[in-house]
Amino acid sequence: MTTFVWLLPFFPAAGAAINGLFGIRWFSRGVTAAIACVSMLVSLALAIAGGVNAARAPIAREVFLGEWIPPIPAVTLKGAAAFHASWVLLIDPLAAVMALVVTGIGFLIHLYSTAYMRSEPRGSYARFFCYLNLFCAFMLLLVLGGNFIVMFVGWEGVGLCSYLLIGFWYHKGSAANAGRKAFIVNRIGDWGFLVGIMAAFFAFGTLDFQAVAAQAGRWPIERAQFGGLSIICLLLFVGAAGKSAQIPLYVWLPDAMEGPTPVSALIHAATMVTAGVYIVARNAVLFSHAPLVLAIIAIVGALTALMAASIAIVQTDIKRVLAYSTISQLGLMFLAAGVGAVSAAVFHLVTHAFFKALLFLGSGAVIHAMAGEQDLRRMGGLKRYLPVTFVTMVVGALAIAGIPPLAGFFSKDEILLQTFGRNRALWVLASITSLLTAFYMFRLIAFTFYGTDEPSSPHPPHEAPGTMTVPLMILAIGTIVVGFMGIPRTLGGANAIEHFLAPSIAETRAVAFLKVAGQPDPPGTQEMIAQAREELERDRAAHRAAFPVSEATEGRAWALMLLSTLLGATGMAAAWRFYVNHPEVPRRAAERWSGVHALLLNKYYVDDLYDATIVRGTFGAARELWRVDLRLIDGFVNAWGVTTRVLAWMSHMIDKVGVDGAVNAAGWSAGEGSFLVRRGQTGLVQNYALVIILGLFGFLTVYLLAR
Amino acid sequence: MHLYPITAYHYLVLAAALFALGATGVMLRRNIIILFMSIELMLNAVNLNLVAFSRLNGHVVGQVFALFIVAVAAAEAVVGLGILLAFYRNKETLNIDEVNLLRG
Amino acid sequence: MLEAIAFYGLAALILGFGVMVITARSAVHSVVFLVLNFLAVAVVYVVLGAEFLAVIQVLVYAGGIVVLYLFVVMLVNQKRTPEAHHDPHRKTGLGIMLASAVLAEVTAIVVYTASAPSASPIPVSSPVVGGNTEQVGWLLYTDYLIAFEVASMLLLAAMVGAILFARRMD
Amino acid sequence: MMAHLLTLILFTPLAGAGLLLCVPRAQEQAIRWTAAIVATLGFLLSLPLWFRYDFTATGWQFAERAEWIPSIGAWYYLGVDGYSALLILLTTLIGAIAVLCSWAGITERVKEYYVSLLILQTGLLGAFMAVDFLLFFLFWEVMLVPMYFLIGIWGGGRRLYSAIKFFLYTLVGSVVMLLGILALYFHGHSVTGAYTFDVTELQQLTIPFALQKWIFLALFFGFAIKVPMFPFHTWLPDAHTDAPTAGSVILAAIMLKMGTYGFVRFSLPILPDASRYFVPLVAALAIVGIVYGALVALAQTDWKRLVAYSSVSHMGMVMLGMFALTPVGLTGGLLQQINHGISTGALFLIVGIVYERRHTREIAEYGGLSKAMPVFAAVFLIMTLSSIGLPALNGFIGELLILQGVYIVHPIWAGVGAVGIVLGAAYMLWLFQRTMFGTLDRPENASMADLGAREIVTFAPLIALAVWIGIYPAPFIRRLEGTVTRVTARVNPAAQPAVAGVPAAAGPALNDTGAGTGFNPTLVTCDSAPAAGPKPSATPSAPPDFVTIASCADSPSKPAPKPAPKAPPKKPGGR
Amino acid sequence: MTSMGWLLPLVQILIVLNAVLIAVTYMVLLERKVIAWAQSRLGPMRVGPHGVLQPIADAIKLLLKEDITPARADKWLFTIAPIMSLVPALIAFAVIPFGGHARIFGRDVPLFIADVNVGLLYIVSITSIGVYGIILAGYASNSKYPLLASLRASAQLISYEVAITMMLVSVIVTAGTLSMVAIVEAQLHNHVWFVFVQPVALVVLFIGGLAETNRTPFDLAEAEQELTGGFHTEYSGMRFAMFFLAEYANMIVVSAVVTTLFFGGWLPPFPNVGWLAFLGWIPGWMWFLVKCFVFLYVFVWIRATLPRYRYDQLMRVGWKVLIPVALANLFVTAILKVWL
Repeated sequence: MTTFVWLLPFFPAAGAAINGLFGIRWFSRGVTAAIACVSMLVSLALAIAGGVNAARAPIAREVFLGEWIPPIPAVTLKGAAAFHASWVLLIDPLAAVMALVVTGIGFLIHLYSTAYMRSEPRGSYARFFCYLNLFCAFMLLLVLGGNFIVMFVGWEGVGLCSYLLIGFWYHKGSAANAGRKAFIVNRIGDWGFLVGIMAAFFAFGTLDFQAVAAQAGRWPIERAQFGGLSIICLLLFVGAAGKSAQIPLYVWLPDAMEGPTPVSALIHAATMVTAGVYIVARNAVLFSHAPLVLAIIAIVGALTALMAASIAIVQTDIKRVLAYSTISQLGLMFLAAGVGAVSAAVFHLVTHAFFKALLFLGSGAVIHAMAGEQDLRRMGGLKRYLPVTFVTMVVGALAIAGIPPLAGFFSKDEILLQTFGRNRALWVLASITSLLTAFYMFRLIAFTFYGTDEPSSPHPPHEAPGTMTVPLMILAIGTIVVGFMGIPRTLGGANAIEHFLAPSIAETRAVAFLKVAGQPDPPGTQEMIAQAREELERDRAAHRAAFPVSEATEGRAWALMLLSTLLGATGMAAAWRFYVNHPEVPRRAAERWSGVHALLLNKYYVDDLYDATIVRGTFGAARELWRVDLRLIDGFVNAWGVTTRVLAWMSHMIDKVGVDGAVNAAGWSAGEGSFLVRRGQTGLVQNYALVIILGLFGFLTVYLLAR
Repeated sequence: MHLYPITAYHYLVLAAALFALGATGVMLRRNIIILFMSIELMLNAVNLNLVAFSRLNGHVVGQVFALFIVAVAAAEAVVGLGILLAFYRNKETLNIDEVNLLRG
Repeated sequence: MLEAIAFYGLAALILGFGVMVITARSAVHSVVFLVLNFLAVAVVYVVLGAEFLAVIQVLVYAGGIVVLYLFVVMLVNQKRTPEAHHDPHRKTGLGIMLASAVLAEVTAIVVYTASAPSASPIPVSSPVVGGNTEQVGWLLYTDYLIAFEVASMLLLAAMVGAILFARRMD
Repeated sequence: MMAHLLTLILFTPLAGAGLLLCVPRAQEQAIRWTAAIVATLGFLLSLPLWFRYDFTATGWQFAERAEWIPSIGAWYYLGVDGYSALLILLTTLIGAIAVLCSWAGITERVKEYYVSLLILQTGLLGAFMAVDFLLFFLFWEVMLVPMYFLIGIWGGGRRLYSAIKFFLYTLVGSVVMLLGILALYFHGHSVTGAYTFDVTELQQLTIPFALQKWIFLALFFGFAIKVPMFPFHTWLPDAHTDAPTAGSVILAAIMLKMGTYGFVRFSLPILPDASRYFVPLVAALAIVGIVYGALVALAQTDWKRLVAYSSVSHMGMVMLGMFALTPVGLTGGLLQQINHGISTGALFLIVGIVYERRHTREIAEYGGLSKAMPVFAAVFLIMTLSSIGLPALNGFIGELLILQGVYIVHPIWAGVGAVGIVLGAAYMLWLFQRTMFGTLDRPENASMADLGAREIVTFAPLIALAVWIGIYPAPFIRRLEGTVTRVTARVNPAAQPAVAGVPAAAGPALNDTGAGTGFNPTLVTCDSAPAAGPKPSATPSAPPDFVTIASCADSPSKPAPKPAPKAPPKKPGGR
Repeated sequence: MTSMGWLLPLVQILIVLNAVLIAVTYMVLLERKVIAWAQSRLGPMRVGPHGVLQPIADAIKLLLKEDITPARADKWLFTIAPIMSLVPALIAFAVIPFGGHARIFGRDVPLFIADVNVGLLYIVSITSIGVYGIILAGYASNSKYPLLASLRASAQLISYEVAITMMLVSVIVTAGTLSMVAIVEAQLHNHVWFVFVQPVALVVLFIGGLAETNRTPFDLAEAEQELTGGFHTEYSGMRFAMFFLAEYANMIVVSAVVTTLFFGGWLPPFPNVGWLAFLGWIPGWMWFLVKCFVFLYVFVWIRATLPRYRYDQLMRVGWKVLIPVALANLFVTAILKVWL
């Protein structure tokens, strides 16, 4: 399978190319949709094969596709090195998991979109699927990239697709603005990322993930000082924060909801925004050597989670609620990564992809049913009309609220458990977050599906067609079962995902081999796999021996589990009470704490703050500088010009009066004097000739006489 | 120097005579065209001289000079006759004595 | 002997035609004599071993320049005889005298030079060496290349100038 | 034929201009076709520079040498290395495109226009080919005149002001430059006793540091104006804005490269000590230029002026990379010049297309164009992305190499320089949004025609190149290798470990005819990994043919290139 | 050189002169016959069988006619004009190689009068003298139509001479010599007639030749409808016959020159091809005459076929087509000559 790993991004890319080049003009909607979905389906099949393969053989394989930047000599910290980059893909358990998420959820969302976007004009329809396929291709490149540069291609590529898809309805000013905002905020993050890449090259002399991990593993862990590794990690985290919408770069994600709902589901919930988490996981070894940065990450993650959750409580736009929820959940993932539970972060990434995609698609079905209405306050009582949507969305909401045995419970509980082990304060923040999460999620459910008001749409709402509900149902089932791969040992599970991911994350397991695409595995692969598996087993046994399941840890785990379930239930109950039973309570609460309410409603005024400082500052500086350019620099140039012209005028006057006067005087005197000699001019040519001959005669005479 | 055998000097004398003839023509005639032709005669005399000297020195450079003179003569004739035509168009005369605008 | 006859015969022709050129009453007659004069000079060139120059003399002078004269003569359709007006300031007699004097002086110089003991008379009757075209061409395109190019520029300028002059200024 | 290839390339446009003079003025279509055929022919003639380029040669290739002014030691000496070969190819390509893009836009004095264009072409080509400094200067000055006419006659807006400004600005620079050249020349005479303008010989001179400084400043003045570097840039927006489309394209794509070319060809190798000495100054100006240009671009309301200021920013980036004086940065700087030629050239073409249809450059006049002109919008998008350095397009490769090269020298510079990328995205995307997105509310915009076949033909090669360089830049970088090696060896030998053989040994020797013709299964996980190929491994722990990261990282036995003696190890981000 | 060295050229001159004059007279017959056949007529049939004696009758008629000189004519010029026309036409034959060398009476006899090393230029220059005859004839007649005709004719001659000369230079460059004999030999050494090397030159030269000889379609100087017969309107008798002779002699010169320069002169076709060697059995001068005849026929053929040009068209063709083409051809030839 690894031989053909390059086909994974290739198929969506080919689908995008076909739809982009021909579909926009010529294909019908059916053909477009078929091309897009089939390409994703093939990719999904390949990803499943890859996942199975990765499970069987726990080693990383790098696949060489081709030369890119040829080696250029450079002096780095390591001494002489060569800057170069090849098109290399890396397939290991982590990549396999990510590829599965991307292709699986991607395929379902493609399927969903075929119906959701049906009302678009034909050209736009093809354009949409072109972008969507392109996104999947770039996302796969991101997760499969074998070095920083290839990954950066995917990184920027998904940013581009996100830009294009947010601004899909480009004639809407707000959509275009949101797209640009997303891209530029991401670019700010990319600045850090790019500089981080450079720093990594300077430090390690290579940009290959495996090689970087191997090298970083031998650096001392920078516990006390903020050294080179810390700087690299911090810069990389700036990039991750941009892409994954963490403080302070989260502002673009809520605005990104201007895009079509499937886009929000795929890009802004399930896949792209998790790229930041992926980066931290991918470079787990590197980050583990910079504990200070990890601490920063954890704090930022926890704060982001709490802040976003609190904002979500008061939002009235259904998609914005989900957007803030996404930010909050991403914060939880970073919290996990920050406390060192990388596999828990990835686990939550996977489960979150399922239930958040489910929730977004469900909200899409609601919006579809409401003919484009997104305001929660205008909804209500949809339970009757949209039974499938209702059931699936409730499943999603239960999952995110952390109710067992749904997926969200296991992953979130793992995070809370790990955080508790490290830092109680962060644990408190995370717990409050999960309480709030359950609350706002069921507030949303209540607003949408319950309530007495009849929905205020012109025609009665209707359930979405099968192509939309089937993905919903599949995702709901996924939401129920996907958590089972991470059942903790406390509950008698095996925590399969942690073991699966171990080779990618653990420091000592960085074993890879390289091959060229299209060629079979080199001889000896089997032995290598066997060896790797053996080592892994040994390691696992050692881990078990080192951390036995003791009574104390058992008890703590049980208690925490119980607590988090309780928190989720509390939140649900509160939401039920406030918004179903006593709808007037929130209004009164809002009046009572109007300051807080306004603060939350206006998203802590962060957007306004950015606008007032950074955006206005930049534009103001731009205008001022332009004035400087026009007035000062150009003015200097023009002043030179004027000076020269003045000098020229002065010379002109001198010339005219002085020099010209002298010349004229000379001319005048010559003219007057010529009266004396003009007599000689008879005007007869022959007389002149005569003089010539006379001269000749004289000359000859002299010549003769002189002999 | 004798009448026989013929040496290059004889040709020089011949050229001188031709030159003098041309000069005489320039002095004598008032028709501008004939004046021009007289000048051509003089140029020819020069050419004859050059060729004779070329002969005298046993080198071909003289002929090259003569070629240049031919070219110059062609240019002179063309421009001169052009001017002449333009002049004739204005003044209706070819008499050199009537061309005296430069009289002081 | 043959050469002497040729020389004196040609000299007579050249000078005779020359005299006719400057004395002919009609300009057309002048032109005809001029052509004949040139042809005779061309023959002299052949005798002097400059056959390329001779051909050029015929081609350019006789066949080109003089045709131009003839054209001009025929184009200026004269309503009155050109030599009617006579400017009192002109000094024809003096001119002729001076020309004759110059001739005499030059002849004297030549004769003296030829008679000087240092003079080495080269008999013209020496056999004509065939083919000086190549030598002339070689010199023209090597040592005198610049002069050659300048001459060609001169011709071009003359051509343009003549067209400008001869064009009717409307 | 090959022996005189450069002369042939050089004078084809001039001969074409001569030919055009023979075409009657009224036959405008014939004039256009003649110019197009000549320009295309020029491009085809220059193709051997690509295909017959000799990677192993160390000296000038395709060299021609003939006496010019022997009395002062000036030669008609032409020759190329990889760098100038690429620039020449770019010039001929852009030349052909410039002819094509003027097809409908130029309707008066068509003949003079194309004649100017072709003469300009010869001037540009000559400057890139000249090995003799005086010959370079000659062509440098030759370019000015046709460009002056192009702006002054066929331009728009305050065209006379702009043309004169352009002319005087550059002329002042070149006068000072001439002083520098002469100082070099006479110094060369005083040292070697021979008068020469030959660059190869000048590069071998040892010049006292004090003199180097002065000569460097003189040359810097001339070249920096042309680049243009902050604060000598103000001619650029005016000239660009008021020039006709083809003029802007040539100005941006090629003429600006003349300045950077001068630095690489003359300043750096001839004056290595002064170059090193002035690195902080140049880098500071370059960085200011990057940020300043980007910010001012953000404030523009005129489409073309915006692109012009973006040029200031991008050229600042190029200068920064070159003056990192590291192989990586220099490679990036050189490659980025090509990239800038492609993307900014295309952006000016794009402005030209809308200007041709609507006769205004005010951004506010447009909006929602992507509905009326979808193909145009797609092309614009691709070129915007290329300009802002999206990976897998050409701009990224150049910027990455530049910044990496700078980072090695000075991390802070790289960090500040990278801000230009963020701002670049800001102004370009904002421009794209303001023109292409939004509602199509003006009727005159709604009726604008999409790209025609001729216009697509003008863009196709640029897009192809952008993608090619983005995905497989190796052929380009390999061509630049010789130049980079030579220049760094002269100006900053410390930055170049293992001058010989690194590229050849470490990288798979790929055929430059394109990807897919067979990669060599040599795999590189970390620097200087052992070459592939079945090779029995001595260590029992590692199976044959496998490269474990650990062994690669340790690699005590590998023939590691020795670290350069004068490169002190630095902490990342240490300053 | 024996004591009889001067005799051989004299004999050659006599033979060539007489042959040319006879050829000219029969040329007239050929022309009348061919044109008649072209127009489905019989042509002269009375004098002799099929009119073969017609030329003799014409000659006698012209010789016996009264020679009138108009009263207001410039008598002297009127007399020398025909001479100045005929003489150049005849002396041009001096350098035309009718064949290589033949063995006659045991002696090696060249079949040409003189092998001048500037032969081609000689022909050009001599031809350029011929124009005087025409101009002077027109002027001397002191009559407006002949004057106009002569101006036309001379302008035409001068114009086309330029193109012709430049084309000749192309051939000279190709052959590397000015001698007519050497040019033929160069074609032998080059294995190919120059018509395959310089086809453009041939076309231009032939067109120019038509104009130089005042033949259709360039016979404007003799346009009967406009000029009542041309520059020789006032001429009659022997003097008229001389103009006639000159014109047809010029045609033969042009044919001979074209044959010599482009069709290998006296050489058989493909002289160096082994299996065509049997063509060498036919003597060289026969080949030369046959080729000449072909061109003379083409002259007549063209006259029978083409209408006359307008005067401005004529000039335009000369200056704007032929001269540029000739220049370009010369340019290309020179480049190829240097580079190949």
